[in-house]
Amino acid sequence: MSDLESFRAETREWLEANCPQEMREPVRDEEDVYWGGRNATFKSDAQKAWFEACRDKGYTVPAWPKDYGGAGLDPAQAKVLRQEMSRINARPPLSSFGIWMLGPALLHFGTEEQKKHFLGQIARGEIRWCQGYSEPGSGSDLVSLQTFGEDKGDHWVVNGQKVWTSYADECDWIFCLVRTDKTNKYQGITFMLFDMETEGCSTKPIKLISGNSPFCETFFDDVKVPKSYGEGIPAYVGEINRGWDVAKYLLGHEREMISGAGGGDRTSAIGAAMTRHAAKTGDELDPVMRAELAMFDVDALAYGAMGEKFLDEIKVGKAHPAQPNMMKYVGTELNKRRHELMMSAGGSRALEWESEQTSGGKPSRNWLRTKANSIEGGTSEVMLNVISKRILDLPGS
Amino acid sequence: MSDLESFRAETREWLEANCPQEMREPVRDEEDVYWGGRNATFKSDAQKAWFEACRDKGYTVPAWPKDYGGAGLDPAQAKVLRQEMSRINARPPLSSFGIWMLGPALLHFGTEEQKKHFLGQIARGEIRWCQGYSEPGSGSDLVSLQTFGEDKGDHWVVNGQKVWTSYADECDWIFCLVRTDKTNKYQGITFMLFDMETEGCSTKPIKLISGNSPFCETFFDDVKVPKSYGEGIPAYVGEINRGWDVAKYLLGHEREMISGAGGGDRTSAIGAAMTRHAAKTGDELDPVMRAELAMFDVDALAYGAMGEKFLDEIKVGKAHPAQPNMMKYVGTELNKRRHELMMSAGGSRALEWESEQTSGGKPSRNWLRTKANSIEGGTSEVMLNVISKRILDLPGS
Amino acid sequence: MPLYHDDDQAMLADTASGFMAEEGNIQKQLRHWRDRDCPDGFGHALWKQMAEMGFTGMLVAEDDGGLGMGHVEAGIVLGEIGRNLTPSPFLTSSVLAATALKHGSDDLRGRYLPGLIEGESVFAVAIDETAKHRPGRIATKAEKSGNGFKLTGSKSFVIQGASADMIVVAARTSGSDEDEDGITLFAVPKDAANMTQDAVRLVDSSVASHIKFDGVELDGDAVIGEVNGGRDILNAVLTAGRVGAAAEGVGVASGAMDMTVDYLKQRKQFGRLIGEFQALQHRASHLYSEVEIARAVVIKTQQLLDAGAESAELMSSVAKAKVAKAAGLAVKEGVQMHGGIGMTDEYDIGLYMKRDRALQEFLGDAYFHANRVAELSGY
Amino acid sequence: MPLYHDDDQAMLADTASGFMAEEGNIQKQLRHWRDRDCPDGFGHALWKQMAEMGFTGMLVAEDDGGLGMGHVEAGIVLGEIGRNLTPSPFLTSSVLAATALKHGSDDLRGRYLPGLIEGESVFAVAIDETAKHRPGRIATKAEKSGNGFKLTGSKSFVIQGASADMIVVAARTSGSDEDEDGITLFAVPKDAANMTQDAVRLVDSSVASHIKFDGVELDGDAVIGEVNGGRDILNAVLTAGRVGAAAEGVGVASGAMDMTVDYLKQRKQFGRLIGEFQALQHRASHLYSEVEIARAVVIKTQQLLDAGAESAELMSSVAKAKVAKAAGLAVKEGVQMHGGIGMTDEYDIGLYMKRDRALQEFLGDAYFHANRVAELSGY
Repeated sequence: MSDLESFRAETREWLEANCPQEMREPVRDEEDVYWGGRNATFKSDAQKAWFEACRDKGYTVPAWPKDYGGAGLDPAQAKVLRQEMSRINARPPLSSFGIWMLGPALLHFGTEEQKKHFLGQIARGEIRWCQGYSEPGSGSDLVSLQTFGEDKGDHWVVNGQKVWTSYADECDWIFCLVRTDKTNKYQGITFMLFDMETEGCSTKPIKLISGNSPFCETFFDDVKVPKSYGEGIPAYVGEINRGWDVAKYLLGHEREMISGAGGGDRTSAIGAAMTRHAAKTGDELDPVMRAELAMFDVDALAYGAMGEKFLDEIKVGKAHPAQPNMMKYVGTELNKRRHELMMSAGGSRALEWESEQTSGGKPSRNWLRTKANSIEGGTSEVMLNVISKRILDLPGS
Repeated sequence: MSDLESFRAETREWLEANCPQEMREPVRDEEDVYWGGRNATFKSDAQKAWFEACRDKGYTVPAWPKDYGGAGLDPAQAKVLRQEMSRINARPPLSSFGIWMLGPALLHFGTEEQKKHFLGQIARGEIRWCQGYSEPGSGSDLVSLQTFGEDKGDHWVVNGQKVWTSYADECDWIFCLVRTDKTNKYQGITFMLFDMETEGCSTKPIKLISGNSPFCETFFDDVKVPKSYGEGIPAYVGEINRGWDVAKYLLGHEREMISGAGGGDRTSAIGAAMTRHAAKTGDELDPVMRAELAMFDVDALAYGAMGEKFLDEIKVGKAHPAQPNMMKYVGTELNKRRHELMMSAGGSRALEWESEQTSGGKPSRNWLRTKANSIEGGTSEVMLNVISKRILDLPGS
Repeated sequence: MPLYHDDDQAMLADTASGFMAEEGNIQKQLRHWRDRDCPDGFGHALWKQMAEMGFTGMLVAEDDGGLGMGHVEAGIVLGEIGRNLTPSPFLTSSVLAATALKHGSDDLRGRYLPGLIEGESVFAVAIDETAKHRPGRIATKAEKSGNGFKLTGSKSFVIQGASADMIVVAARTSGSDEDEDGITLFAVPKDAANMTQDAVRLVDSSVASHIKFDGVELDGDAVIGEVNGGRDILNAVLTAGRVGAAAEGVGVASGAMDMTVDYLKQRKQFGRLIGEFQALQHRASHLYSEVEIARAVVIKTQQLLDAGAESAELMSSVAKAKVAKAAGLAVKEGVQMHGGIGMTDEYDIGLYMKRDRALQEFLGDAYFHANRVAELSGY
Repeated sequence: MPLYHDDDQAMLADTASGFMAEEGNIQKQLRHWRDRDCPDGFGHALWKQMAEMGFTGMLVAEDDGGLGMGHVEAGIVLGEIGRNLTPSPFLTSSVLAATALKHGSDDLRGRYLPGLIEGESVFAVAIDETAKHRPGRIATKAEKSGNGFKLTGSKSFVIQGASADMIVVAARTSGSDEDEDGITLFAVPKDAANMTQDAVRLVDSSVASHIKFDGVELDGDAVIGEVNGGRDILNAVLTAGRVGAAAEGVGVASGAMDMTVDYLKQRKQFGRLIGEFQALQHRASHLYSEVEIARAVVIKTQQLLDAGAESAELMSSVAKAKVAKAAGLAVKEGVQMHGGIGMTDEYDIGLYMKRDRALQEFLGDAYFHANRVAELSGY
């Protein structure tokens, strides 16, 4: 038995022993997601048990080094773990912008002490992070941000406003782009880390068209951010005034994540399921809709192949560095189309906004939610610009 | 009986007496079109008889004044004539860029003597005109044209090259945009009229992807163009150096013509015909193609209504002046889609390029021909620019 | 008839546009009732005002106290309703139910039309029995019972059913579920015994009912038209309703488009107005073209319908399908071009998207109608 | 297996790309033969050269003298054929017919494969009988006759039929026209009596035949596989052919796209390179995405096919349909973005459009395959 095969066997055994049956069901809604943080509560004993087992094993962040709270798995092992978890439909033990966003930035740009300090907290689900990027005036044009940190020697005084901060009202700390030099557009931004309980921080949830409020407006009113949290632990990632490098790195990483990992649902065909579902409720989809579903399935299955190819290529450095932009563009547009079709196939039943049979309007709320796919993390228009410039090498306009 | 009703009765009678049975069949190809001109020959006695009857009655250009070779019909009468001709499928007696393009320019900008002289020749089919607009370097950007006419007092010496001159190799005269002032981009162009037999004029047919050569490259090598053809008959339309006004007027007119008059074929649904045609040859169109045909028919029938509305509104000045650009954009894109679907529905049989059963590859050659629809007379891209600027009033980029 | 409004119609358009912008606007109506979780989903006061404007009885014959106008006129009001996302019983009561009642007895007309004309009554129409529009299949049964009928079965997606004083119900009086014949329409009063409604709020904040008929006893005079002769009336109701929904859809599309084009002229990114970006310009121009065409096919169909032309049937499906495509594009481009704020409840563009979705589904979506275009064209 | 070429495949790709660009380019092959009105539509010398490169027998088993390679490798050659619009018998002979012959007797393989491997022979495959691809319906009959069979019926759209030394014919040996079973494949030699071909040039300058079988007598050993057992072989031939055509289609799409993107960087209008116009940039970027996805689904399907996976069947239809859409977009955008000169015979972009059209139709277009995706998915 190869090392990898025995690792698979061990993993299977460990999952069998540690992943409660309840945690082997697809995530249905927010309730089923554990985000960690100071004020976190578990929705069930099973959720708690599963989280703690993973935390202790380093499986909240399996590929991070053991020193930083991970399990130190190599890529092949990490893949095996993913496969085995997906085989039993195991839920992620911990969801977190710390894992997805700040972690990779720290792993790439952080000091050793920073990594030990912050990554450990993230891995153990102790601190829940939110991201302070967008501002009301700077959507796609992120670098035009205005939130300003005035240098006061050993600290900054930050003033300004962020928008689209995910769950800011429930988060503990923020990683935040702050202008620290007004004379230099790109090299005048610092990637700061600070506690949301600092005086002067406030948040206001934004109600979305889906009826949910996963985002906030976040206000900074003379917020005092120290420059260091101790020996070797600066309060910023990378260098002062070079936060744009970190942000760019993370945007690339985010698009890669959205495009690649998305997987599952995002690449699946829907025609058969929609037809069966309609039949169950006495409906029959007309031939023109069937044709649209078939055309969609062609695109979805083909995109699934593209997703695989992209992941294979990225692993060995064969993917064009701007390819994540293409994946993000196509994947999000496809997902919007998927939900349009699901709404159509669902008919009037899918229109229900609060009824029990739709679990409180899931089809329509999910459908509305997808409309943000092609806006957040870089709009489709920005993705197409990037493809033009960086892949097709078309002249600047 | 109202005047119009009695006009209709007369017209019906006249058509019955004068339109030969052979001329009541749809135009199948170039052979069935009579273009007139010095070297014109009739393809049949019926073609000759029909042309001559119309010429004598002023029905080659029914709405032009009698003094200029027309029948002086008012708009209501002209509509009745069109309806009655269309009722019996009567072919146009004379096709001509003189009628479609130069005529309207002269009617709007010409001197009385010019009109009498040139319009009469056009109405009687004596002179066949071609249009010298585009140049190799100036496609959509027409005003950048380089063909230059050097002022020599009573004449110009013209040098340069035109492209996309329709049937230039078969035409007698050309109406041609020539730069006469290099210092003024827009007000340095003259709309000249001259004989293609003038020394220094030569043409070279352009072979198209359809295999046909309806266009030429046209070369001017020290072509001497007099400034006048007699008392009150200048060799240009409008004023010297103000030819761009004439060209713009004509472009608008052309788009209107393409968009509005196109009618018939351009607005028709195709699903039923394609399905019947396939059945006749033992084929059956699959459900997904049927769905595409249905979606197309929706667009085509809706566009048909738009065409009617557009014509109704333009008659009373209610249409936005830039609306022809919209009609041209949608109409040509729709026509390309129509032929794509016709090729698909025709299957491998439609691919035949020279066979008898396809009358020498009609389906595929017609399909290829439609690809020029959205390029000639202003590309779709230019149309969309115009809509943005002139209708939506979006800011210039 | 030329495909634009004549002087009277243009005047009506001015009036309707002013009235709806003033009284029927999003703030005053849609948001107002939605944020109060109003069980009707619309305001009765506005309905009364619409009656005062003469809108409610537009399609009712003059002999019955109405204005005897046509679908072009009703479409003018519906266009403004669409543009302002005005929640009101106009489409279901003044178009669908009014069309059904045209075929009703003197008694029925006398019983229901005055309330409509006065803006006192609200009517609903119950046709579909599953989640997709499929009027070819009517399983709800009306069996002879004494001098009248007994209604058994269920209906879904009955817009404003719970607010309605009377519901027009299509039921089967003979034959089997998918038969063309054997349909009868009934005017069912709201307080009918053994009728239960399960009212649900929809994505656009309108309220629809799932209705159960558990042996609802009806008098013989509840029959609209002839027993077993309801299919033709139903078809007339459907055609009128589809053309009306298409007219409202054009209003929704125009409203969303205009709001978006305005935004393109205000919002700056990368130091430029986003309306300067050619890619957005071209998409906006394409959208404009589609909306104009949708507008054209709607007025064409309204005229055909008013003229009693046979082709109105085919063209009503062309119109419904074309509007669905154009309006769908308008709201999608609208939200995307608004960017993040387009996703917020605070901005109106998302409300257009929600209304469009419900309207698309009402009386058949683009797929249903494209399929019907093919069927009616013989393929 | 990762979804990119391994080292051997990458080397093959380099070789094939260099060879086709040098020897198979448009000037040397497509235009050359077309402008001479060549009755084959391709050059035999190139076919010989392809044999010397080892291409012709790529899919033939090593035991039969071939290279025993898979569809990923054949797809590499097809991609370059597509990019250069190279007319050649590769797809029909080395992919379709070779797949059929895999199932042939020792005798048949010995008779035909050496000629293929040497580039001496050309094969064709005759399946369709009407203008649309419909392999479910085989009406051409092969009746028992002595020790052999007598073939009666007709086939259409037989690419290179008139140039072929042997034609693989799908005929019915039992059952009725639309039966799944009862199909037998025959290797029909070119000089078979009572077989007449009507060769027609197609839009892409290739030549296809309408073939009539008017009682063509065949020996029993002309049967490929088992009598009445041809459906499985036919399905294998179709799947291989569709995946091959998809691979060629990606080449056509890439060639057209690259040519167009280059043009965007050269052509000036309104004082700017047209590639600076954002509307064109976005369309080019969208096209790029579609072509990349088409490329991905093709290599995925090739690998599945080479691995004998059951899902190769479904994915072959996904691939054929997706490539049809992507390549169709590539040639349409290509001609439009080239403007007027794109319409001229002098420029190559129009040739891509013509080839794409013929390739779309070959073995089923996007509609056929989308429909098949639905059927195979159970809806």
